[in-house]
Amino acid sequence: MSNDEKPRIGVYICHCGENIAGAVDVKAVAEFAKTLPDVVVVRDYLFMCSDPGQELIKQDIRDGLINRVVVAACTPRTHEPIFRKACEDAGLNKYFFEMANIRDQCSWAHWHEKEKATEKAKAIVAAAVAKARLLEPLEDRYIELKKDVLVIGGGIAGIFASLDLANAGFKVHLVEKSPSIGGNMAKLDKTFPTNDCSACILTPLMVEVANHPNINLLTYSEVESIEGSVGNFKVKVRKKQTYVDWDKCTGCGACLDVCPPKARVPDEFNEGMSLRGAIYIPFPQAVPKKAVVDMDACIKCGGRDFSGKEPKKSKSGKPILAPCERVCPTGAADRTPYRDPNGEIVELEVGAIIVATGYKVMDKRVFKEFSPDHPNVITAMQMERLISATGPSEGKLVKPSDIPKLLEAKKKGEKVEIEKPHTITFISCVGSRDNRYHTYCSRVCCMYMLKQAMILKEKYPDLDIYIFFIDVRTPGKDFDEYYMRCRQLGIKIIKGRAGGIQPIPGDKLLVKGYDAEICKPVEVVTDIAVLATAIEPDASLKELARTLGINVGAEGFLKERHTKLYPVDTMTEGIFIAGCAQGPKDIPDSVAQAKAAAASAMSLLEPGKMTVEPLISEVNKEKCTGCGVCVPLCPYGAISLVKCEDGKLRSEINPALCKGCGVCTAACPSKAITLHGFTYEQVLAQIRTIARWPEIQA
Amino acid sequence: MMEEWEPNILVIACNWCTYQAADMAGSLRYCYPPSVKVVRVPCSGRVEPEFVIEALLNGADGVLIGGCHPGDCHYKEGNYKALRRFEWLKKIVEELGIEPERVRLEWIAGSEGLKFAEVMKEFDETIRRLGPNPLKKV
Amino acid sequence: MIEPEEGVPTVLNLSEIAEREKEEEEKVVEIVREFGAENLIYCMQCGSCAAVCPLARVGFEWYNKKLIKALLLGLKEELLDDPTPWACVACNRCTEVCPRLVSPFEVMFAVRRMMVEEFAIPTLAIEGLRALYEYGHAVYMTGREARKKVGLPEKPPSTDSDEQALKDLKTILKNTKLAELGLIPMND
Amino acid sequence: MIAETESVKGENKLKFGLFLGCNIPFNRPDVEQAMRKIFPALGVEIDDLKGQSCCPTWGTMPSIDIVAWCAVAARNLCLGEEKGIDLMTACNSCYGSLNEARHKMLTNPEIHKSVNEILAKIGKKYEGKSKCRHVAWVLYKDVGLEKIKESIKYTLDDITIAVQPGCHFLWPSNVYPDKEEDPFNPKVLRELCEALGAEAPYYSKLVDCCGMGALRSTDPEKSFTLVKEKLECIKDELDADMIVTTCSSCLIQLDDAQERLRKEGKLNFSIPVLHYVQLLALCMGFDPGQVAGISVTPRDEIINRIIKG
Ligand SMILES: Cc1cc2nc3c(=O)[nH]c(=O)nc-3n(C[C@H](O)[C@H](O)[C@H](O)COP(=O)(O)OP(=O)(O)OC[C@H]3O[C@@H](n4cnc5c(N)ncnc54)[C@H](O)[C@@H]3O)c2cc1C
Ligand SMILES: Cc1cc2nc3c(=O)[nH]c(=O)nc-3n(C[C@H](O)[C@H](O)[C@H](O)COP(=O)(O)OP(=O)(O)OC[C@H]3O[C@@H](n4cnc5c(N)ncnc54)[C@H](O)[C@@H]3O)c2cc1C
Ligand code: SF4
Ligand code: SF4
Ligand code: SF4
Ligand code: SF4
Ligand code: SF4
Ligand code: SF4
Ligand code: SF4
Ligand code: SF4
Repeated sequence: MSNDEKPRIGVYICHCGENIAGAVDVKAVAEFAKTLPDVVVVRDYLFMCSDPGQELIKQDIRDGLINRVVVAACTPRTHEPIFRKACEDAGLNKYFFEMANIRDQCSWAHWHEKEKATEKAKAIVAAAVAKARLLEPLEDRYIELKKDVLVIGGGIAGIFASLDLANAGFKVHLVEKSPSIGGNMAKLDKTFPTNDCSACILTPLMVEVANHPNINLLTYSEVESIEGSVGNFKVKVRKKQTYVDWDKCTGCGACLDVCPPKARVPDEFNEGMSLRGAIYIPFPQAVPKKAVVDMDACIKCGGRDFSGKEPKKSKSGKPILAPCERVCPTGAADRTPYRDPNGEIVELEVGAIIVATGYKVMDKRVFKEFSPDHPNVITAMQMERLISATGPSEGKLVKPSDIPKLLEAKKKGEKVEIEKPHTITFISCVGSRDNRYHTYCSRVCCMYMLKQAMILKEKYPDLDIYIFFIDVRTPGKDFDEYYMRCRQLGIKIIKGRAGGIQPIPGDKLLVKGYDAEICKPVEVVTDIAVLATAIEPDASLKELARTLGINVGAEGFLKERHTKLYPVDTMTEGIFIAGCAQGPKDIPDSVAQAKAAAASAMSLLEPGKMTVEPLISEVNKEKCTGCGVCVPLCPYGAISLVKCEDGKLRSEINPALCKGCGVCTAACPSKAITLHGFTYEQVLAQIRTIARWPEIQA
Repeated sequence: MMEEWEPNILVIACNWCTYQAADMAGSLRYCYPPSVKVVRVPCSGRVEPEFVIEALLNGADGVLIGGCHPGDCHYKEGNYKALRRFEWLKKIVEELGIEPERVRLEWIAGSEGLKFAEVMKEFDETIRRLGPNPLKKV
Repeated sequence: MIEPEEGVPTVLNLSEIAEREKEEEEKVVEIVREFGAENLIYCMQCGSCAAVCPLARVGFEWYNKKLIKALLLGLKEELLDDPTPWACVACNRCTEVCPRLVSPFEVMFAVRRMMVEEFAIPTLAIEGLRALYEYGHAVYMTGREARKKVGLPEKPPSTDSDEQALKDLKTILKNTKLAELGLIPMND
Repeated sequence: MIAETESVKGENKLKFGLFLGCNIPFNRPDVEQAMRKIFPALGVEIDDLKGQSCCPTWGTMPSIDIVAWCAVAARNLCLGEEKGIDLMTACNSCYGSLNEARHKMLTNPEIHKSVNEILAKIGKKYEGKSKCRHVAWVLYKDVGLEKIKESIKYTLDDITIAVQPGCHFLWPSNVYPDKEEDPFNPKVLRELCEALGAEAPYYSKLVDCCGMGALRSTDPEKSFTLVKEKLECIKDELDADMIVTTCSSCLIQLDDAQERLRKEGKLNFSIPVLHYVQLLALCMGFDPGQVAGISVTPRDEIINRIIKG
């Protein structure tokens, strides 16, 4: 079946059940198709992509009736590969196939204008046929794939993706921006729906990551740039300056408490409810357990600033040491050697990338109606820290306004009487389902409010607990059972979102709510109010997405290729996503996605090579004048001018680098470049057909 | 004749965004005028000015090029190229004696099905207001 | 439906209400949207507005959240005699807290405007309109003595003491919906 | 979003059109008199805005039709715009109605157009430049606390004030030309009172509604339950010497309702109520009879305390 053979086109029109046939008169389109030049076979069928549907095409090819195929059906974005495969199976070059999108872009969009939809479907088919007449056979290309994988983000999602890949024998580089892996889960007390202790299930996994021979753990690091594409990404990772010699640091913790008060800043791990020093280890179970210096907070005691100078005491001549270095038993905190504030750059070559950078919880400060500046109005994440045994009050339930008192007393070794809170009130959907902030539902807060309420109520049965919900969302395995248990415990669940919180005398808060079931405004006098603030993408996610060349959706989370069919893929081949970076979700879902992403990466890389569509550009040396216009235009640097045998410079495209964008093709003044699959003639044939449509139709 | 005139609008859509948006508009059943017909290209940067001119010369009443939002191009920067070419294209169109409103460049992301439908509705109205392509009468 | 003398029945037969809407060929929702409650369809009945509304607090029946739901269900005649919308103090607390940007205040006022079309308007409001037309002041007290007592001229520098300005104001009012409705005599 | 037009001010000097509304000139003319006294003394020129009318208040045109509401408001705003000045009011209702109307016109070109079609019939056009400022904001931002401190004769030592900014000073925050940083914990009026030497602490019902306006005309009983809650909170939490508001409606409600509640035996205390401009006028030494001469709940005692020091 050579190229010179006259085209004999088969047109196959799909009903897609009622999806197409409900708006488009399929028979009329078929009749019309028969009149088109070079069309020799026209058939319509209920479901073209079904086995019998594909068989129709295959049979016609095998019978030698046709040598070009046009399927008028849904979108090539999902179904082109299926039909190409069918052509190939029947022995036809699979690039002799063209698809006419008469469902997504016709019947569905013009459902109520049946006549016009039918006319438009004809136009679309005519354009596809016009292109099909000019199709050329192409050969697939193969590229070699690197087998290493980069995982960005060391939360539960990143951890699981790394472990699955590493266990399957793939080398993993896990890049985490903070000093320790663990992510948000490390901050949680217990976890729904089983209430097992977060640290107990997370810590062993963190240790496994640290010890795994196939995992190269790069914490306190960030991705700086990416080049290349699927199978061959070149990644630059910046290891930020820790200002502590990690080879020496044993994580003994001796340095943690010696920073002077001026260098103490709110502790991120405790969500600002306690202070940490400038030199710190994020949390006791950190992996790796190493100290870093937060240079924004450090006051450089004794002028010790890593400048390489060694100040000495004027009298004794002894070196002046900062408190941190003085107590450090290993010399890890030594401030004498110069340290580059830019850290160092590590270069990696990987075949695939998994992005699992998670989320952050929304700040409470913008919610003015809820008195956010009051210390006893806290976010749910702060509540996690408040009830956690590793939290600022060591798991003892106190009003957040009493924490400074408690910490002060602990430092002095004194006992203090602190009044127990009697009432705790939760408020749902703060910043979620809210057109002012995020319109989406954060998906986990209903459950974690129930969780925190349950934990508190079980531990302190005297507590009065109220939860204001718009509606309780518990769609998951064992979730609604969990909700019912809360009701049985006597936690008061109010259907209605609270409208405001006001401080009232006696260091209490008045929550103004509404009970939609009894149709009355209600008020609760409470000691602590907990705001279930939205889960939102980290501010830096957009930038990272841009670096990686993947998309973010309108809400700011990473966008999957297809919600249902490719939920962990992105539009960029070889880059996968998992966990809350893709959208709010709980731990079970984050883990499931992580494992799916790992499996997808494995199935991509395992064969070691992959086919790529030959839809790339090629220079016709005869036509090229060597003007050089195309060279700087290529975003992938695929074009260069080379000296030909006749001594003239002419353009050449490196097929391994070309991605087929067509920018060069469009720009070449001599029309010397052909973009296979979208040639000048092919696209123009389509355009002309559509432009002339009213005539053709008449 | 005049009252029967229906605009004929060509959309040259980038495969990674506007083409996807058109699919999404359909799958979410956002209706837009059937006068709109889409031709797929890999990138708005693939669009040669000639494509648009040819479309107009052959009678299309309006041509819209759809690309990814600046910064979101699947091929990094094809849409910037499209934008630059478009400025130039507008001038030629005017020289041809065609109202410049008949050609448009829009950034429509893959997730913006609704935007696709709305832009198409609006473009259709614009073209209806302008009437048939003046070159067609000749 | 169990029909009470007036107001909203104790049991709502939603099918009958829907049927009525169809017969009347205009949806209540569309009517109030026309009157300025553009965003009411975005309401998710969360109750934030009711949690802060003074009307709900003192026991009016059809405060913001409930009124919105009633409109979405298609209630109209049943609501015409209810005083709640006319008690709305326009404080806009509801607008400030509504997560769906509904602006319940606009709904309350749109319902007032709908009621006005049906002449379900409180006497006090009519009096206010009449005073506005006649003097340019809705709250027109015979406060002349008080003014003199505190050392001010008898009349403020308003339409009250400026015939041309009053005429202008009347011209404006005559060119508005107020004149179309014929709620107050305006033929001077 | 509101297309914020630059405030139009007179040449070098502060100048505003004094927008009176209805309550103030006919019900509480002492508030008007207070403004006429304090502003010139503080270096703020006031223009009478001859021919002004009702803002229009909520029960009138806003309840009939949006364009009609905006048209009446726009005529008033035009009076300032024609002179190149902003309006200034001591009544929250006027502040709310005028600014909401302006916001509607600026954000909805159709409304703006219809309004100007009506205005054309009297030879006017509203461009959207002039807006209505609140006296509290003018005093706070344009005059400034320092200037206020300098110009007073008497200070309010040992006096505790319960402030009542009023609803239309705060919400909906997006329509107002000046905005409290936190409209649920407003500071402006408190700071204005503190500038006079008084204490003006937070109390839990500080931002609650006084129940005036439509609520009171529709159902006085219900209206009084609301104001009673507020008054009792003020008594219990602050034991305030007086209540100070920047709204003429709140002034009337808090002042009148007390007397009614006392008569019905529902209230056994009495707290004098003043508009802030009245209090400032008193502190500046103006004649109490003129600037604070009208009230139902007795004020003499507190006025004497201020003047005697
Ligand atoms: C208050 C609260 C309680 C919850 N309780 C429960 C519960 O009981 N049960 C449950 O199932 N779920 C619960 N969740 C949800 C749970 O926290 C998440 O499902 C889970 O943590 C998501 O994990 P992740 O790995 O996707 O993201 P994360 O935990 O956010 O991890 C992301 C990691 O990526 C890192 N990172 C971010 N950006 C970069 C970058 N540019 N480069 C490198 N690294 C980066 C971060 O530092 C972090 O370590 C709760 C959530 C909240 C807010
Ligand atoms: C009314 C309805 C509407 C829905 N709409 C949507 C929607 O709009 N969007 C959405 O995302 N989801 C929707 N879903 C959910 C969706 O149907 C499921 O998520 C999805 O079908 C699950 O796929 P599955 O492969 O797990 O199970 P199934 O589809 O149930 O497939 C299981 C297969 O296993 C076979 N099988 C069972 N037992 C055995 C056995 N012992 N040996 C061999 N084979 C066996 C069965 O015959 C069957 O073919 C809807 C569900 C319902 C009920
Ligand atoms: S080929 Fe596409 S249109 Fe046809 S049945 Fe399959 S999904 Fe539907
Ligand atoms: S004292 Fe030294 S070894 Fe111990 S944690 Fe600090 S830096 Fe590391
Ligand atoms: S020099 Fe050391 S002890 Fe001093 S603030 Fe910095 S980290 Fe802390
Ligand atoms: S999960 Fe619950 S609380 Fe969270 S946004 Fe959704 S509905 Fe609101
Ligand atoms: S633009 Fe065309 S002619 Fe010029 S060098 Fe490139 S391929 Fe050759
Ligand atoms: S088609 Fe695009 S990627 Fe390929 S060589 Fe041309 S400009 Fe470069
Ligand atoms: S606050 Fe808004 S969304 Fe919630 S019930 Fe009221 S109007 Fe509806
Ligand atoms: S504006 Fe009206 S409906 Fe809204 S809170 Fe105030 S009184 Fe209630």
